This record gives sequence, C-alpha cells and structure tokens, in this order.
Amino acid sequence: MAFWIASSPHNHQKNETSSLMRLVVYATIPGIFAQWYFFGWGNLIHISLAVAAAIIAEFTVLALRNKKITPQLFDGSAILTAVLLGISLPALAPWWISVIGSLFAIALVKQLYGGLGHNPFNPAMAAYVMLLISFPLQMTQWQPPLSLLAMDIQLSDTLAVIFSGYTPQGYSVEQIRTHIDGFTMATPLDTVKTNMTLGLTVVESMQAPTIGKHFGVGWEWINAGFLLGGLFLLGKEAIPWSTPVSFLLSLFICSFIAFMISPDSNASTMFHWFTGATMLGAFFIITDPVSGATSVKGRLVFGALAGLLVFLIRKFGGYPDAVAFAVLLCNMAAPLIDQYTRPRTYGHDLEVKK
Amino acid sequence: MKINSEYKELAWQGLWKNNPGLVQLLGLCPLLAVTSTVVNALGLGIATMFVLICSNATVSAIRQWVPKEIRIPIFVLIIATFVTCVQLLMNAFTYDLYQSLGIFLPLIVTNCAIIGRAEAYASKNPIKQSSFDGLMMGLGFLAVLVVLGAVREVLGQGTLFDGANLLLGQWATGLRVEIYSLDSQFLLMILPPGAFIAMGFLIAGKNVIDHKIAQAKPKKLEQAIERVRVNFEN
Amino acid sequence: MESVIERIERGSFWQFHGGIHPPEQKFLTCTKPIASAQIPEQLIIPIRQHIGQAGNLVVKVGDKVLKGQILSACDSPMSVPIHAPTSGTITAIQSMAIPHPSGLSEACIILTPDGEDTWKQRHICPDFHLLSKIQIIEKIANAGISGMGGAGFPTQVKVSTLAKIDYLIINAAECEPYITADDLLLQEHSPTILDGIKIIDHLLSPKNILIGIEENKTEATDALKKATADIDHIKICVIPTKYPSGGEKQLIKILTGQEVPSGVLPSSLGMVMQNVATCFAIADAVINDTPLIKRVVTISGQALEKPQNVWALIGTPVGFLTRQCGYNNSKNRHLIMGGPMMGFSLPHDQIPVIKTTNCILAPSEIEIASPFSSTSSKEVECIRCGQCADVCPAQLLPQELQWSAKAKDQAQLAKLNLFDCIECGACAYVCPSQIPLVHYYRVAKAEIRQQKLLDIKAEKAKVRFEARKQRLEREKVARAEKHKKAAEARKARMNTDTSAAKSEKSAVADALARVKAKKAQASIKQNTAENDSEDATTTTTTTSAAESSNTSTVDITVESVAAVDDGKSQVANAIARAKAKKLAQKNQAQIDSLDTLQNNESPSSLTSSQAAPVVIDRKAKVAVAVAKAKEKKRQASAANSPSSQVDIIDTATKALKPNAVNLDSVSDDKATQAIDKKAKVAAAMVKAKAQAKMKASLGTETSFNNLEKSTTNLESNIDLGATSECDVPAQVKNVEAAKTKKTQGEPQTVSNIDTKNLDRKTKIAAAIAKAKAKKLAASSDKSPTSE
Amino acid sequence: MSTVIAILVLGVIAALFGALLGFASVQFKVQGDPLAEQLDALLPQTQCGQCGYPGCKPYAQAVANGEAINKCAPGGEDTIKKIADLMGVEVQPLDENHEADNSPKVAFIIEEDCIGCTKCIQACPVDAIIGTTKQMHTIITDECTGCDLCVAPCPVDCIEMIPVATTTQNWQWDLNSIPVVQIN
Amino acid sequence: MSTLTPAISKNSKILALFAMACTATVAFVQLLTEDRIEFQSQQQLIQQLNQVIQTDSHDNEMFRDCIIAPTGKDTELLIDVIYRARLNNTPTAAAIKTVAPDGYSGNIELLIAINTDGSVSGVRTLLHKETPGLGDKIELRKSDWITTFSGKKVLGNNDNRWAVKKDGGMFDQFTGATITPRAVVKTVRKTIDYFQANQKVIFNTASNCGVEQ
Repeated sequence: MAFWIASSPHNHQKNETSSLMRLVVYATIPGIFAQWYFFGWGNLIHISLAVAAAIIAEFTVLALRNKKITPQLFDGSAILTAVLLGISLPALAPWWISVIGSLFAIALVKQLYGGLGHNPFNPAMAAYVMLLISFPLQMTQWQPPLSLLAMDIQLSDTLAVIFSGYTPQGYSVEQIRTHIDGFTMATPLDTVKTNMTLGLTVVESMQAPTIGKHFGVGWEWINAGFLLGGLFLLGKEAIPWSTPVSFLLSLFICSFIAFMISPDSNASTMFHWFTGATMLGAFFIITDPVSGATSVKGRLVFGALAGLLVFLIRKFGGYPDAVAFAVLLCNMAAPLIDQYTRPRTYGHDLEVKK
Repeated sequence: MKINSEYKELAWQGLWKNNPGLVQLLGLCPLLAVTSTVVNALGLGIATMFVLICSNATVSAIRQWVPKEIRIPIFVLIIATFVTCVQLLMNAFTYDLYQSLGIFLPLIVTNCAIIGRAEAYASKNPIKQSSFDGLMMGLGFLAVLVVLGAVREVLGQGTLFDGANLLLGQWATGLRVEIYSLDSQFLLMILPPGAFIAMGFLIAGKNVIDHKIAQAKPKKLEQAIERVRVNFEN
Repeated sequence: MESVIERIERGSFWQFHGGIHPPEQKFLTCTKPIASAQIPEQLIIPIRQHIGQAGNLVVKVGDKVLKGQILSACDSPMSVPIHAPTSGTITAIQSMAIPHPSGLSEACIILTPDGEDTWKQRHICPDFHLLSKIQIIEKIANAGISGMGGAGFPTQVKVSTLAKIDYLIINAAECEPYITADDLLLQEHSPTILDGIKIIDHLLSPKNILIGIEENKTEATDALKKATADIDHIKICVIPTKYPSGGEKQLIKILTGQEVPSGVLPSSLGMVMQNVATCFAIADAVINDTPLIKRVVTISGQALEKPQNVWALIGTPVGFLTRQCGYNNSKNRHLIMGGPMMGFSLPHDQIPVIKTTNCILAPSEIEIASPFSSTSSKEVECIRCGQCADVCPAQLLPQELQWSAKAKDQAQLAKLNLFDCIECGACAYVCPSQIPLVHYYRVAKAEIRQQKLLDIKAEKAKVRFEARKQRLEREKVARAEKHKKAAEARKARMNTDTSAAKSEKSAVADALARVKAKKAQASIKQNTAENDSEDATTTTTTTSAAESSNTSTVDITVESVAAVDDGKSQVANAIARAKAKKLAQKNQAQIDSLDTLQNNESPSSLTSSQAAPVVIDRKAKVAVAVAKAKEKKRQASAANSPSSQVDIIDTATKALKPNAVNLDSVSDDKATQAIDKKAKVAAAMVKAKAQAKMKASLGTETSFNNLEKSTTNLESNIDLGATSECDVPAQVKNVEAAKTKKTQGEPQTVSNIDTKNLDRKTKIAAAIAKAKAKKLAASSDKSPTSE
Repeated sequence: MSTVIAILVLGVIAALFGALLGFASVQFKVQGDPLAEQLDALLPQTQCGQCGYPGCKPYAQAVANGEAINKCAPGGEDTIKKIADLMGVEVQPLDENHEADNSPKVAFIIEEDCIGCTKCIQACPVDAIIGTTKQMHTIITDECTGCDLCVAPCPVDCIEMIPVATTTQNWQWDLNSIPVVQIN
Repeated sequence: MSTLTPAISKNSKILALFAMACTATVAFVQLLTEDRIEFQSQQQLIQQLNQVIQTDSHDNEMFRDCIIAPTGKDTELLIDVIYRARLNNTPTAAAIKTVAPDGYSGNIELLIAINTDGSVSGVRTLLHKETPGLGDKIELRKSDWITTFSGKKVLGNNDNRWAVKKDGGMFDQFTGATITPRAVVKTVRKTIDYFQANQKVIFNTASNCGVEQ
C-alpha cells in the first residue's frame, strides 16, 4: 500500500501548451484556404516545406542539447512557427527560401535562446526579416492573384517553379509575374508605395489591376480568412483579446488621422486593415505569448505600439509591408513594457482613504 | 627560462585565453563593421596591431612620469597620435584600402582593446613585455578579424581575398578565390547582423574548444588547505 | 456615495481580481447528514495544533483522563490548550507524524479511550449575557478554540481585539471544491452558530455583521436566513461562486470593497472575520462548557464508497475515518488533508485529525491523476501566456515570480511581492504548461525566510566575534600590566634577600635546563650549549639533566625543590600530584609562558638560566612579565644574583601553582598525574604537550639533543602503551640525576620508576598512550626535528 | 606656422584640462574601501578560517584585493554567486580543496566525555561554549556557527558536529521531493 | 589646500607637454605624407575620369581643367563639378559630377561624361545607399548595367526611349527594383539636356576649381 504525495494544488484544468498550439494552427486554415483559392498552391507547398524543415531542425537541436525530444518536438510550437512562415512567404519563392527560413527560425531564433518560452523574438517573423534582407530579390517576387495571371498555373507548374525556377513550359518566375499588359505584378501595398514615389495619388494607384475593386484582389479575402480564424481563437480564449484589439485600433487610428490630413498621399484605414499581413499579424503573430508582453495593460501597450510601427513603416519605411519589422521591434520592447505595466498587487499602494 | 615563460604566457593570453575580440569583446565596432571581406579585416587588423604595439610601448616607456589622475587623457593622446599617423600613412600609400576602410580607421582611437591594454598592462610593465603584449593582443585581434572576415566573405559572396590588390598591390589580384557562385548573395552575412551572428558562433566555438581542453586536462591533485585558526593567542 | 450596506442590500458586491471555477464536486457530500463521531481505538493528539506556541503538558503517561479534561495549559496569549476528546488513559507521549506538508513528527499525546466517554464536570450556562466579557473570553480560551477555517489562529486573541470593529464578517464561503463541512454545519446547526455569532457580537459590538456565503449553498443559506430573520444588523450576503472567495482578504474585498493593506491584520480596518465552525465552537464552549474536542470533517472523493461529513474527534487517525467511509484499496493511494487546491498530501493514513482539519480527500485516479499514471502531464517551459496573472486573486505576476524563484533572485521576488501570495493555487490550476507554480513560491518563501534567519545569525556571529576579539585584546593588555607589576615587586625583593642563594641556584639551573629543552631543536651544537649552561650557573647541567628538570618543573613546590636537591624520587611523585590538581588551569598559561620564555632565552643560555627560576612563579601569565623583567635585569644581577635568587625560589614555592614552562616536560609530568587521575585528563595533557612541544621546537637555539631525547621519551610513551607510565617517573628520576650530576641513561631510571608505578593502573596508561599517539603522529610529521 | 599654432593651442587646452583634473583629483577624492565591508556582509560569519584567513572579515578584505571568490566553504555556491554579483565577475565553482558539504551543523559536546579542559572555549571564535576549568562544557546552540574549530583542539574528541535537525519550524519545501515522492 | 596647487600645476604641465609632443608628431607625419596624399587623390580622380572618357579623346589634364557648376542655370539638377576634356585644345567631352536625388534610399552620386556631340561617353556611380542586392546594381562592381548608357543619345525633347523598360523605355530595370534605375536614367537624361544647352558656357569658363596650381 503506497501513498504518493504531491504539492497543492492537486487538480488542474487539464489544458496543455501543445493543444493551445494546435488550436492556433487550426485557426489559420480559413486564411490558408483563401490564399490557396486566390494564389494557388505556392503557399501550401512552402508551408509543408517549412514544417518539414522545422521539425528536422528542432529534432537536431534538441538532440544536440540533450533534451527530451518527443514531448518538445510535438508540442506544436515548431509547427506553428513553420506554418506562419510559410504563409508569409511569396508563393513562388524558390524552395530553399522556406527551408533556410525555417532552419533559421528554429535553430537560431528559438533554440539558441533556450527553446520554447525563452526566445525573445517571434521566430517566424525573425526568419521572415532575415530572408527579406538576405534575399530581397526572391522575397519580393510576389505572385499576382491567379485571376490576373497571363497563364494558368497548376500544382505541377507551381512545384516546378518553386524547385527549379521554371515551369515545365519554360516560363520563369519573372514571366509568370508579368501581366498581359507587360506590367510586373506587385502586392497592393507595394503598388501604392511605388506609385506614390512616382507622384501618383492614392486614388490613382487604386486603379491598378492588382488592387481590383476593393483593397487588392484576393488580399482582402485572405485577411478576412485570418480575421475569421482570429475570432475563433478569441472565442476559444486561446489568445488574449487585448493585443489584437489594441493593434487593429492603433493602426486604424493612425491611418485614419493620416487619411484625414492628406487623403491623396495616404491609403484608407480599411486598405491598411485588409492588405498585407495585417490580420495575420494581429491574431497570429503579435499574440505569440512568448515574445510579447504579459499583463493586460502591457498587451494593450504592446499592440498599440505594433500598430503605430506598422503604420509608420508602411508610410515612411523602405519595405512595403511592415508587420514583421514592427513585431520584432515590439518584441524588443516587451520586457520594458512588462516592467512598467505591472499590476498593483492586492493590498499594495492603496490610495489613502479620504 | 623565466622570461621565456612570461612571454609564452603573454602570447597565450593575447592569442587565445584573453583574446581581445573573442573574450574581452573589445573594439566590437570595427570588428563587426569592417569584416565583410578578408582584405578589409586584414587591413584594419594590421593597422590596429601597429597602433597597439606603438601605444603599448610608448605608454610603458612613459609610465613612470604619468600621474594617475591624467593617465587616461595621456593614453588617449598617444593612441590618437598613432592612429592619425597610421591614417595619414595609409592615405598616402594604400589609398584604395584607405577608401574602403573609411571611417573605421579614425575609430581605432576609441577601440577599447587598445586603451584597455594600455591601462591594464602597459602602464604597469616594462617596455619589452608591453610591446610584446601589444603584438600578441594585436595578432589575436587580427586573427579574429580575419576569421570573421573569411566566414562572412565566403558565406556572403562566395569568395576569399576579394580585393586583395587594394592592400597588397596589383600582384595580389590573383589571390582572389571563388569558392562558389550564386545568383543571389547571402546578404545577411555581409550586413552587420551577419557579423553579430558569425561572431556569436565564433565565441561559441571558442568556448567549446576551451571546454574540451579543460576536460582533457587531468584534475589537479588535491592539496590540503591549511586552515587558519581563529584564536588570538599568538 | 452608496454605503457598503446599501450596496449589500441591493445584492451587488465588489469583485476581487482573478479567480477560477474549478469543478465543485460538492454534490458528493452536501446532501448527506453529518455522521456522528465514533471513537477510534487510539487518539493521537498533537500538542500544537494552531499558530503559536504549544501549551505545557499537565498530564503524564498513565494518567486517566475524562472527556473534555484539559491536557495542556497555556501560559502565553498565543498558546491554546488541548483537551481529551474522550475518556481514557494516556498511554504515551511521543513524537508522531502530525498533519503538516512535511510529514514530520512532533510531540503528541496518545490516548487510549476506555469506551465509556465519561464527561468531566461541566457548567452549562444557558444565557451568556450573565457572564462578563472577560469570563466569556476566558471560556473561549480555555476551550482551546483556534480558527477552524485552516489557519488556526487562536480565537481568544481575535475576539478580544481592542480595535473598534465596523464589520464582523462570518466566513461561510467555503470555496474549495469538495469541502462541505461548513455547509452541513450551517444546514444542521444554524441556531447554535447564530448563538456563537451573538457571543462575538456581544464581545466586539460591531456595527454590522456580514455573513458571506457562496450562492451554491442554497440550503445553508435558507437555514441561515430562517435563523437570522429577526436580527437586523446581520446581513446574509450571497456572493457569486468563485474560488478563492473564501480567502480572508478576498472576502473582505467582495463584501466591503476594501483591500487589506499588505502586512496588516484586518482588525486595523475595523474588521474581524470568523469561520462558521469557529462560531459553532464558541457557542458550544460558552454555553455548554464543551471544549473543542470534535469537529465536522468532510470525507470526500470518488475513491470512497460513501463520502460524507462526519463529526470527528480531534486526534482521530485519518485512516479510521476513511475506512468508515469505505475507502477501496488501490495500488497508488493519495490522501489529501484539506481541499484539492490548498490541501496537502498525507504520507500515510495514521495522521490525526486536528482542529484545523476540514476535509479529507481521497480522490480517484480520474479526479486527480497520480504522477505515476500516463494521464498525468508533466511540467514544460513557461510560454508567458499570462493566464496565471489573469486568475491571481492577489494580482501578482506568477510567471515572473516563477522565473525569479528559479533564478533565486530574492530581491526581485520581494519587489514582485512574493509574500502577498496566499498560495491559493489558482495560477498552477490554469497553467497550460503544468508548472507547479505554487510549489516554486513555497520553496522561494522558505528560502527567503531561511536567508533572513541566516543573515541574523551571521550578524550575531559577527558581533560576538568582534566582541571576543576585543575582550582578548583587553585581557592581553591587562595581563601584561599585571606581569609588569609583579616583576617589579619581585625585583625589589630579590635585591634585598640573599639567604636562600644556594637552593635558588639549583632551581635556576633547573629552569634553565627546562628552557633549553623547549628550545632544543634549532641549535646544532648541543655540547657547547651544555657547557655554557654548566659554566654559567655553576650547576652541572648535562643535557639529560636539562631534560629531566624540564619534566619535573611544571609545578615546583618548596618540597619539590628540596626533594630535587636531596635527589629523592618521592618528591617527584609529590610534584606530580600537585601538578595534576592544577592541570586544567595550566593549559592556557602554558602556551603563553612558553612563548615568552623562548624569547627570553634565545640570546644566550647563560643569561636565561638566571631568568628561568623566576618563571617558576604563580601563574604563567605573571611569568611572562617576570621573564621580561629578568631580561632587563640580567646583566646587573648575573654576577651577584645568588642571594636574590634564593628569594625568588621562596616566592615560587609559595605559588605552587601550575606552571607550564616546558611543554615537553609538562606532558610527561601530566602523564604521571594522569596515573592518579583519570585517563582522559592524561590524554588531554599529552595532547597539549605535543602541541606545545612543536611550538617550542621552532626557532629556539638550544641543543638539538635535548629535543631529541624528549621526543624519544614521548615516543616511548606512545609505543609502549602500558609501559608508558615508566617514562614519566624516568624523567623524575632524571631530575634527581641532574642534581647529582649524573648523566645516566634512561634505562636505569626507567627501571627504578617501574617499580613505583606498579600500583598504578595500566588501563589509564593505555588511554594516555592512545591519546598521545594521535596527537603525536600529527605533530611529528610537521616538526622535522622530532624523528 | 599653422602647425605651431596648433601645437600651442593644444598645449594650452591640455594644460587647462590637466589643471582641472588635478583639482578634481584632490577635491573629489573618495576615501576608504567600502567594498570589503559589503563583501563581509555577504559572508556567513562562521569565522571558520577554511578560506585560509583568520575570520570572515580578513577574507572579505582579501577578496576585495583580488583573492579568489570561491574559498568560502560554509557559504557555498550561494555566497559565491552573491560575491560574483557584487564584484561583477564570473561565478566560479567552490574551490575543490574545500569540503562541499555546507549543510548547517552545530557542535555538540558529549558531556560524559568532557574533561573540562577549556581548549574548545579558547578555540571558539564566537564564544558559543560555556564552561570553566574542570567543569563540563556545553555549547549554546543558537550561537554556534558550525565552524568546527572546536573539534580539533578537544583532547578527548568529545565534540561532534551534528546536522541541525529538521522540525516543522525550519522545514523547507524541497523542489525535488515534491511533486512526486513515494512513501511506503 | 596645500596639496591642491602642486597637483594642479603638475598635472597641467605634464598633460600640456604630452599634448604638444603628440601634436608635433602628427604634424611631422602630416608634413611627410602631404605630397603623397595629394598625388594619390589626383590619381584617383584621374582614374575615375579616364573610365568615363577615353584616354585617346583628350590630352589635357582633366582634373585641373574644371569648373564649379555655374549655378542658377538649372535648379533641378544638383551639379557639383564639371571636368572638361580637350584634344589639342578643342573641347571633346565633359565629365559632370552630379546627384540623382530620388533614389530608393536617397541620393545617388553620379559621374556622367558626355561627348560634345551629345552622346554619353560613360556613367559611373560614385556613392549610393540603395538596397543591397536590389538597387546596388548601379555599381559597376555588381553589374555592368551602368555601361548601357555609353553611346546613347537623347533624340529630341520627347525621346521616350529614355526610360526604363517598365515605363516603355530602352533601359533594363533590375529585377525587384524599378525606382533606382528610373532615378539614374532620369538624371542622366537631364544632365545631357543641361550639357547640350550650356555647352558653350561650360567650355569657355576659365578653370576655377580643382587642384591648386
């Protein structure tokens, strides 16, 4: 007859980090579906490449660090990182982009800092930024929506492009990207930014074919997909409400003010919300608990700062989309934010009664 | 014999154990900024080494006459003098390299490795040892620069000794080695973040080697510690 | 602004931060009536069951006690008496495992019931208003009531507070899952509880009485409402069910909106909180004169066939109760005392129920997975999700606390207000990484407390160390002063009195020899040293003589000096006896005097020979000063001193006190004493000698031979065991030899003394030898001259 | 000419700054060495001498002057860490030559064996032993620092170092023993 | 106070001494290297100029024959210095140091050499901050794109060919970067316009800059 003893509390809610991670992965499905619908197989291929590379990297590093492999390998965090990275890559980027990015994210950004829970930066975004500054060429070859392509590309075409650079018919990425009219396609944000330097107004830029009726062909639906996934996560209480709300609000306010001041040189609020990686960032990137702020107040500040930075970088910075940079900058600021947003402990600093 | 071991120790300290780049982490600014190619690294390394030797020797020579309150300004003066001289000389004789090292040459003045050695070693030791220390520290620094430069050059642009002619004259053009060739460079390694990452790995590598060495060493024999009795009779 | 009461009447309350909703599981027991108490075969009553000091036992083993009889008396306000839960015999008072997370043991009274359950005499008092407040408080104190909600704070302290009380809060929230003890008590005994409340009301006269009860206890609420229907200032506050609303600070926040400042008791805010079970016990004590000997305990959990609440006698082993409720044996069993959130595991089931025990939980594997089962999950890294901070009722940052606790960063922990943690377990309950957060805090708290204790101790040690240093310094100065004075006095006497010159001379010679022996190691030319000494002092001091005199002169009485002159060995014995008496006192002095002597003697053996007699003075301390004085005088007195030296000998003989001039000799002398005395003493002496010898051997310039011989003496002691006794007498004999100017070897003297020592005990000798051997081995290693 | 002017100007500036520094060096001189005091506060004050210095304070002074920080056996790793923090140096493992066991202990005199020699009293650095000549000695447990300096001088080896007993008062939660411990 | 005065005077003296000694050393080295440095920078300039203007098309020392741009003539252009090439005292070409202000990351310094017939003799990028890997192909070291200007002429005011291909012109843009080449092309074209409009002034103004004689 044996008694075992344990420290209180003895019961537990029975939720686990890994199930949390899994939930987040599931929530990306609507967005990925939209991506597939409008841009073809590219991102799906990159996601699978990135996941494979991430698992291999995680396994290798864990083995090197003499850690228990199974529980950590399948806690879902590496997979989530890889999925997020795969989503944010240009669909037709060469295969080694996602592989290098994934290895970098897991080995350098995550494991070198001590693994899950210890990385100061969001691995997916750090890898994205690394790729962007290392391989600007490949990382800016955005594929236009399928509907605007001069040719149909199938799964086999996409695979061939990603792995060899050419379709079976011999078209290069550059050629695929070129519109019937001879224009190379770019993302809506990029289009607006480029046009702005050409002296066009925002309204004029909005005429570009990539932008379509609303905020960019396909892009608005992708963002809507991620918004849906995000709402699902909010409903499940898998992510805190404070970060995305303050992020979106902050971005809205900034762009609204700018738009009010000069509608010609500033895109509308909804354009900011529904293009680029805004929704992905709001619900899947900046809500990453590891590299974010922890208290409610801290999260509000964190989100607001991210929103402001996204706007500033989009408006004045060198790169058209800014979510990755903004997130990294906020990650750096997170400990400081935490430091200054500590809640008042019960029974401390009570206001003197009248 | 004793002198010999002293120099040996100095060399060991400068080249490995207390390497200014990998251990003291001094002078990171030039270290990270100019090491995009081997040649740049070599140029700055040699310049730094030269300044280090000269400043160590001078500081050591004058150490008797320098009051402690104004030692730092004097060290800085001496170092600045040598740096300016080096700058002028490079400008005169290796103009192209001078152009490519640019702003980092005058920055040698603020390289903490130099003033650090002046303060920590040269100001307390005779000229010979100080000069030797300068040489060894300089070599250690140079070695780190060159290794870092090599790593970054190979990873970043797939070459080695690119632009050697800037430093060594026309004959050196042939030194350039093309390891591999890519359509797109791995820009990260050429940019400063790459320098940080590569530096981190170099330091990690050094630590691994140190660890191995420490493990390989047989444990020193236990020696009994004489306990001191705390009574006050004597 | 709306007053607190208005708000409460409106049914709206404040909220504390965080909180969780664990599965309540109260249905297991909340509908079943409380089973009456059964008397187990044996009751284990811990003497201390509350916060504060234990009372003093007033019974002893074998006593027969009646039910309710007091077992321990209390003398301080923070101690609480215990009572016999039933009549029976005290069969033991011993250390037994008590209900404590550590599973450690403390003193417990073991009571074997006689089964008759005979009450002591009681004085029922139906109307407490007849009693004065002091009497009521006394009754409460004598009934041994301490807080029954868990903390165990002595109740009489709480109800006798002098602060003005605005709110008396009765805590019926009972927020922990499973526990229904208070619920049932309310359902069944509301009137009695109300009596208790009235008594407290009477004592404290609060403006309002608030009864906080969670909304999931409908029957209890109804019962309470019925009981209090006609009392105006009692408000029943039905608060939302949330864990841990039963926490004192949390309940105060809910009911009044105020926060108790950190580190302050609620009474400073004009509030007092009592648990319902405590109210019941108070009523029982004041009205029925029944001390706290039983309480309601919830026995729950799915591992039980019939979980229920029971009246349990204090001291009932847990196993008795669980068996009563049908505990089915499984392989890995887990018993928790208290609820699943804050209770602690029991190491076995012979732990007694105490006054603060409100629940015994026997969970099944499904409810609380054992760490051995596959369903239990393991701790993984914190992902900073912040859920713990969201549920923390104290608004702490559990995740940051955890990092700091792991890093043992005590400053940061203090900054994060670790000590405001109430260990409710909400954070660990929600943690998706399954980190046992509370456990980290407990460890960290314990470490900080420990560190504080250590700091205090270190500070104390430092002060004492410094004080000792100063004391020794003072003593040194005082000693030097004393020596100086004594030396001066002696000097004066020496100059006047010349009659005892001859005997003094010999004494001088002895002393000289002794000194030499001590110093022996350093000087290489032994012969010259001998010659010098002989010539100078006009006594024939051979090396052996010097040695022997060394051995004999620790205590020199008048007789002993005389005896030496005559060459009788009896004297030696006498000396030895005298020495033995003084021995212990000597030890310290020996060292001092030895050192000073060495210094004095080093210049030349000739001068020191004159100095030496003086050393044979009272205490060794004095000797130091004397020696110094002699040094000064010696040139002048060298030629004409004989007469003055006689004088000195007189004084020396008067002193008779132990004088450890030569430690080598001391050791031998002591050995002889030891023969008379205990072996232990002897061993001590030998050791002291050995040490001193080493000291002496360093830096002195006298003959090498002397040392060698003395060491051989010692060695022989060590080696020979039983025969070691012989050595000492041998040395005594040597003294004789010195006087008669014979330089005879040891063998002869040994044999002489052997005969004398035959009456002594060989055992003692053996002990001495052993002790010596230990020390000598150590010392001989270090001094090169000794081998 | 411009060269000469440059030299003179720099000379004058340097002279000015030199004067300023000279002034500051006298005027703002910092006295004393509080570091040793701070270090002393970190040491456990057992005065055991295991570090090779007669007492904690001398060792603190020695550390302030560059002695190794890892010689305090009673303080153990924790003390080394604190000293390292204060000095801004790296934590070193405890000197191998010192016993690593620094669990709290107190001295205990086996009374029936004590001969009353007072040797231990003299050895005790904190006067925690009471007794007098030929009387039995005893140790004031509260004052004992556990330095074991009294053990060696005892001629009859009647002093033992016994670990401080765990009671419910000083019991600490142990991270390793919980949450999983099986007791039969 | 007694220690104050000696401390001040001593420190002051020593520091001054060192400062003067150090300055003197630097001055001495400067004196030694002055000529050599001068020569080096001339060589550098000559080399650059020779890259854009063929050595056989001039026989004067171009780096000495230069003018500071006549200001006010064309405010849109940020012309710095103009070097003139002459063969047998006949103007053959001019090398114009100018700045393209609208690069992706700020100014791009260019050296544009134009023959007297209006055709481009050569263009070089002197300094830029364009994105590495994308815009930096205007450097000769990275890409020979910059040489595509050689020999090109502006035909009339509405020569649409002077634009990048994306805008319908004859110059390649780089993959992933349009703004940089666009800026360069624009500036080169404007410079040619300026040169053609002001040729006479440029060649007739007396040399007023460059190396001191």
